[in-house]
Amino acid sequence: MNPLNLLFQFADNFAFVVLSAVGLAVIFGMMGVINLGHGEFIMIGAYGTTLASNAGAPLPVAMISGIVLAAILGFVVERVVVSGAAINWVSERALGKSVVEPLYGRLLDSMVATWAIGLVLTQGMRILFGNSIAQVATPLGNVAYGAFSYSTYRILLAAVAVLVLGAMYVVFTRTEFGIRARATIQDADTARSLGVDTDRMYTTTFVIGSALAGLTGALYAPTLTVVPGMGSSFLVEAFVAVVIGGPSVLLGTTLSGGLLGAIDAAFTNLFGTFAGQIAMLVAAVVAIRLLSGGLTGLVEDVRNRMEGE
Amino acid sequence: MTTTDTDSTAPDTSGRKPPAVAATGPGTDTLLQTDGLTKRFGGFTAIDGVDFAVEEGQLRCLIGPNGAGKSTLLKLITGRHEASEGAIYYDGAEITDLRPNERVDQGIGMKFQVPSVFDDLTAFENMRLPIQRVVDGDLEPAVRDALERVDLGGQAETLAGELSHGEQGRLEIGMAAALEPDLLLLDEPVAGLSVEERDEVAELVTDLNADGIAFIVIEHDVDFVADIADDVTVLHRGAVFREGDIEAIRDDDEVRRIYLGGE
Amino acid sequence: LTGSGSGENTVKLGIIEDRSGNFALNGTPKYQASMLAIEELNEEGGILGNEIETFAPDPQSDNQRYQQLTRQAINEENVDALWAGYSSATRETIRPIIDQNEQLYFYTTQYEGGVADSYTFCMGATARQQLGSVFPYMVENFGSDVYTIAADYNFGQLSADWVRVLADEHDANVIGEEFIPLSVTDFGSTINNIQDADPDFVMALLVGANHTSFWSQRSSAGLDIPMGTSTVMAQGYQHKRLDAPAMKDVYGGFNYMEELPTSRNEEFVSRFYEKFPEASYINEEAVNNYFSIKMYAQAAEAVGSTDQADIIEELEKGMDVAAPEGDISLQGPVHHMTHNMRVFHCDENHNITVKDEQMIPEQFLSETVDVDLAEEDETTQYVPANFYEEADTTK
Amino acid sequence: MLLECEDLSVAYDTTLVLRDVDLHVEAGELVGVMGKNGAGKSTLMKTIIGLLEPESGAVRYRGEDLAGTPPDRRARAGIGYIPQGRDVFPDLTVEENLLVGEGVNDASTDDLYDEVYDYFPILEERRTQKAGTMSGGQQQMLAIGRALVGNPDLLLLDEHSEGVQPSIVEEISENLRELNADLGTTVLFVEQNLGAIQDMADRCYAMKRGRIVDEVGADALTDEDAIASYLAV
Amino acid sequence: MGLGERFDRLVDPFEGPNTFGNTRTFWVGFALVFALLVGYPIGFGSYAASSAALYLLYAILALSLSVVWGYTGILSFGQVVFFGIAGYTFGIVSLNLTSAVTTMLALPLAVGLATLAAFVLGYFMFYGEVRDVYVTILTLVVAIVLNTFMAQTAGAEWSVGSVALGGFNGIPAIPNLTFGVGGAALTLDGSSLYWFTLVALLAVYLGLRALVNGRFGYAMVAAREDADRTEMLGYDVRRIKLLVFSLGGALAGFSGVLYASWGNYISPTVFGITFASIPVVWVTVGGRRSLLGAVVATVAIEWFRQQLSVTGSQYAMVVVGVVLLVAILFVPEGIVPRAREAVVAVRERAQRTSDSDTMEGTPE
Ligand SMILES: Nc1ncnc2c1ncn2[C@@H]1O[C@H](COP(=O)(O)OP(=O)(O)OP(=O)(O)O)[C@@H](O)[C@H]1O
Ligand SMILES: Nc1ncnc2c1ncn2[C@@H]1O[C@H](COP(=O)(O)OP(=O)(O)OP(=O)(O)O)[C@@H](O)[C@H]1O
Ligand SMILES: CC(C)C[C@H](N)C(=O)O
Ligand SMILES: [Mg+2]
Ligand SMILES: [Mg+2]
Repeated sequence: MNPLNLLFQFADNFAFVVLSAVGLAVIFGMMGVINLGHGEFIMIGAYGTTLASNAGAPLPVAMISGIVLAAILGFVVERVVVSGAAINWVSERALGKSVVEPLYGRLLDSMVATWAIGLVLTQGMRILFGNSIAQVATPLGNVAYGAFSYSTYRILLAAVAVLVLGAMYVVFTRTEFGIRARATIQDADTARSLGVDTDRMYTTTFVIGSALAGLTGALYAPTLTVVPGMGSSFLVEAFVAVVIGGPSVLLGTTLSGGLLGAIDAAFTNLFGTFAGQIAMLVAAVVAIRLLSGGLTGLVEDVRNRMEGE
Repeated sequence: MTTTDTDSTAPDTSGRKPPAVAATGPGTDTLLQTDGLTKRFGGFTAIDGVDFAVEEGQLRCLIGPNGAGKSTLLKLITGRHEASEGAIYYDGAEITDLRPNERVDQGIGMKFQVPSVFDDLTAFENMRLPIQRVVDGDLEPAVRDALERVDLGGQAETLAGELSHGEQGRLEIGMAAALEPDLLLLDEPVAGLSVEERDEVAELVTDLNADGIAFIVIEHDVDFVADIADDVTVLHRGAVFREGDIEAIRDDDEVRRIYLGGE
Repeated sequence: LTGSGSGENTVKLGIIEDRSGNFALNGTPKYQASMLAIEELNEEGGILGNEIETFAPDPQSDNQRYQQLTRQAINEENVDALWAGYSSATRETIRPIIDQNEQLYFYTTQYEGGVADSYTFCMGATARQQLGSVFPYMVENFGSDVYTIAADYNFGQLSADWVRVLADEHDANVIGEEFIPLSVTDFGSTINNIQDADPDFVMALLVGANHTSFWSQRSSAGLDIPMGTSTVMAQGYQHKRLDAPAMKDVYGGFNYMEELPTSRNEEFVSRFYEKFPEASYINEEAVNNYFSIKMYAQAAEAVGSTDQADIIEELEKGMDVAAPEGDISLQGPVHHMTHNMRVFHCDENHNITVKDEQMIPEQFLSETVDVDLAEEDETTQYVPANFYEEADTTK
Repeated sequence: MLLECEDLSVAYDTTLVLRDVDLHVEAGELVGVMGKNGAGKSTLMKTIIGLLEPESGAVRYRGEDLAGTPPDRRARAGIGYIPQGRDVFPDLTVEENLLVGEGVNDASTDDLYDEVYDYFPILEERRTQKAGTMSGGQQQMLAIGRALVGNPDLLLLDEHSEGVQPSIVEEISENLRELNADLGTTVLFVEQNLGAIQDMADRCYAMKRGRIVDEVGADALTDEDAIASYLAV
Repeated sequence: MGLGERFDRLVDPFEGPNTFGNTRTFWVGFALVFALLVGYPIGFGSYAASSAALYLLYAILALSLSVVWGYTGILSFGQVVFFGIAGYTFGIVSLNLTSAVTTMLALPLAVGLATLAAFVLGYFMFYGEVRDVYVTILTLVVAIVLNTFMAQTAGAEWSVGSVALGGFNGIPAIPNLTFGVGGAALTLDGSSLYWFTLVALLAVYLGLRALVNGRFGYAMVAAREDADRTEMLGYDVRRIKLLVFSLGGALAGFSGVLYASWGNYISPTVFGITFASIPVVWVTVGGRRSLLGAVVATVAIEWFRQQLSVTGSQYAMVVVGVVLLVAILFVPEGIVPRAREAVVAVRERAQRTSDSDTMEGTPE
């Protein structure tokens, strides 16, 4: 086993897990909504990017289009479905009362609703653009080292993953916006009576999460197959990472990206891809069982214990 | 491997010896005893080597400043928290490692600090839960009886979540009492109640105590404490600070300083 | 009793192909080509003078749905013959129902081979046929060290078995072999492993949308070893979807690609796009549907009825068909086709050229196992492991 | 007049809980509302902050009708609210909880962290502890501190002494009086604790079954029996 | 004792606040519908019966989730795990030993193994204090592991006895469920499988009604509402959850056996994420705290999806998605609870008018 290969694969896996999960992590961690349509949001980002690029936009611009598209979709989904605000706006005018309850705090209903959205998005894209679209080539070529060569672009993705995590960490734990957003999901009424515009918090957070999904799609559009069903290939990693990450989602996502990435890289190298996949899933099961507070809980325990000495 | 069991009358205490103060045989009447009980959260010690005892049928109040560790102590006794160190004995046997429900089976009941009835179930259904554990035959009359005892006969079909604060508190006490415990732990049973309701709870507690149920009651309402109890333990910074009867405690300058206030 | 089929004066064909879900990409051309064949037959007066009706639901790439639709096709719609399913898993899902009802069934996807079933006619080329055309070509042109990467499921594993069998027959060495679960989209380690092993060529037996990512990834990582395949381009038209040069120097062993430069095919292609101007590609499976529907019509005309048992008997005698790929023939006793197999090469601009061409019959059932469905009824699937040492993975 | 409720009626579903409530608070006043459980005190507070919409009647703040103004706008206009039952944000730290409170009163540029930490030193000591793991009384202090940091013009307190140790209840009363004197903060509070009412209120409303049944002036507040009758009957 | 009273006694164990339909009218309607369902194959033929048999056996799977999730609060994405394990076991056992007796044997064996699997997984989770969404994801991951694992078992080395696991392509030609031996054997197929499934569903439904309205059922509901609180009433919540989860495993397993024998086939798709989500959809749409809701929604949704797929329209999936969205948004408590509310409202209105009628009509 070549250590450089191992490092590259680790970085590659880490980026994939983290980027798959980060949008989901924001929406779940901040708002308690599990977006089962997360994969489809990623798909939208990838479609936006690919279509824009096919229309002649330079890749970076195309990527921004993908992100914006996903963000807009997020905005619509939040306003219409998750918060029901748009529907209620109409019904209040037509019937004089609101007819739908927001899905916030209704974890399972939100799962089914977003699952349905995913279904509609997948088939909707198929109807609009057919079973596949012309794909963008991976930019940036490769770097060679001895007998081995690596895609420069994929190495870059690992760096982007780290950057995104850093940025999100700052936004959600170090800024007033982030703290208000977290307060909103924990107790919306109290937050509102302390001057927090909870509606805007919800929408903004959801849009950020969606834009992140879009970013993931944009970034992977040149290296994965862009088809309507592509979202599902992100879902499992995303879920597992978010859940074993534990309550502090961004730190958790980083840690689980690291853990799962390392396990996948090691087992894949030693025993093959199948072993890598299974090892990753088994590690997830074990982590869930052993760490009631997820990986972040573990970190906190250790920190507490050290302080206790 | 051979073990020399020096105290053959003591039930199994998983190798740990009951403390000398815990008289356990028949003829003595210590119901609950903690021995060097300690609870740490990270670097913070919330309960610090507490030795604390309750006699059978005793009504003991636990007071002390906010954050003294009162609720934590109760949670250790019920098993909601795991002790960091020390042991808890109940009725002569060690219960330190038992699960909460096993402790309930041994006869310890609890009312939490925040009312926690089952909001989406009716008062009747709430009460049915403890009753069905102790009554074999027809449940209906037993449940109605138990509701009557806490003056909720008329609210049987009301969702518990729609009961007033005070009613929820009574229901919760009633549910704990329905399990026929020997020891009932109440965490701030009258917080937020009006004077009238406070008196109702006081009466309920004294009645149950008269039936032989021992109590540990946490309360900041010192008048209420004075109404129901003679024995008071003051907890401060996780340790027992004073123990004695209510009048003595009220007059204690140190207690006034750290807790009661008022000149 | 034999599958009753529809009433006296109608012919009804069941066409159950995916137009949504996972396999929509592959299933849609199959559906379209079937409709083209039926339209053409109807224009020529139908079968036995009757207009052909269809039962053509969308199974949505869902095997449970296939089971129900198959039952409906047989029991409710009384179809006279059935075309259904892209994946082998789908075929296996519905085969019990087919056999129970003694329903005439055409499976048209290229597949791992080995199905010996009295009611099933496998119209696609088998793995042995596909690999049998491209593998010897690769050995001859690039060298004898081969590295196999294959999808980690039935088709991939059996194809890898066949690669070993063929390597043995052609004095080549399999110096590395890697199986990749269908859910994997990341090929970083695989690419490194190939570079580490440094083979003369790679046999890439990857399947499905996720695995398609391999091609962009290998090209961006700069892995430029020639690749043989039996699974890409002719099914999922990757050379059309991916940006060049992702498919550079990929050699595929197929009976058909849309680019086949024969006049018969060019004419067929233009007819197809005339009917479906929006269509994406005509894949291998699509032409298999097309010619087998024509072949069914031929058999019905020959028998003079749509009685399924009679038609099966007729087909088991063998039959020649003029297919878009060329003139090919049905090997009656084994219910498989002798195909006109070619090696297609994709260059760096994603242009397709034909490098080699030969007729390859189904050999595994007919020669190795020695099946004769005209003589003896069977409903099984044979695997090479029981017949070839090289394919026996238990050792 | 800072706050005025006029003919306020409020219902949950269809049952009226507040009926024709009239109440007013002048700037700089300390006004109590008392009444037994279920009288509608919390409902009144929620209606003032805007968590409930009245069926009829109006809430006026600085003379402006608040109908249709959502709670967050009311808070930013200077109303600080401490809900009953110490609704702290359990998974935010103490410090983060306080930070959310800064959203109260846009007009004020100072944050009262110093004052809050001064009144409740435990909050400074436990700045990084998750609020949900604080003791009951500590959470109550946090809830009060959180409404204070933004320097509200009008403070709504719903049974803020619940679960707080007696000496601190006294201190809170003193602190609020001090605050009222120094910064002119107006306070409307709900209490059942006799001592707290006497310590804090300039005057007091008595509520019964959703109606204001009496207004007790400064002199009458010293009459324990009179007050107790509102709390007990 | 009057007839009515005797009837009330009979249905008493099945009634209580944890289910709807505690009135005589309900039971009469219920019996009527059941009778119609019994007659269904006679009216519509064996294809219709076999299609319906699938919906009914799915309904048992839905009930298994309803009791685990709706009543005990454990959202399991893993019901398909037990469904699949039992299906596979049934296939393997019955194919290895193909006489009628052994098919009979394969049923309890398969259900037993599924129950055991649920027990082991449940023990691992509940005694390891795994909670809430973690249970959901853990069960989902187990399903995905099985899916990935089973997909690669195509090789000859993956055989149990004479039966190859068949990898991604699955195990074909699984025999029908058969009771009895030799000539006296009753093979369940078409209509007979339908009737068997219908009766089984009835038994499961009534059994669960009795369960949830009994003492244990109250404890389940309490554990769902608040686990800590329930422990403080002396209940061992871990044990309650484990027992319910195992029961859920058994029912899902039973459904899996019926499924394998219905299609004579089982494959790893049953462990796939798509199939795993579907029971959650059934139960959510039907009303997760309603057993009847689970059954009705399952049959309705599956029937509807099938009809849509027959049309071959490319909008089918879009329609399914939109219908689900509408259901979640506008009928969040589920269609059956909502329908019941409507019935109650209508009846009350009728009552009110008839009350006034009687008052006017019979002046006393
Ligand atoms: N999970 C925890 N993590 C960290 N600290 C904790 C935790 N639980 C309790 N504490 C701390 O332990 C101390 C004791 O808390 P406890 O709830 O027992 O106090 P109390 O005596 O009941 O106070 P009160 O009268 O205010 O209810 C407090 O300082 C509290 O902040
Ligand atoms: N969410 C609700 N839904 C229905 N009824 C409610 C709700 N909240 C309160 N009520 C009812 O409204 C009435 C007034 O309640 P409110 O909470 O305002 O009383 P309160 O005076 O604050 O009592 P307490 O001293 O117990 O806090 C009570 O009868 C109560 O049962
Ligand atoms: C090559 C494959 C896409 C098709 C093959 N019949 C299968 O196993 O699914
Ligand atoms: Mg406490
Ligand atoms: Mg109140």
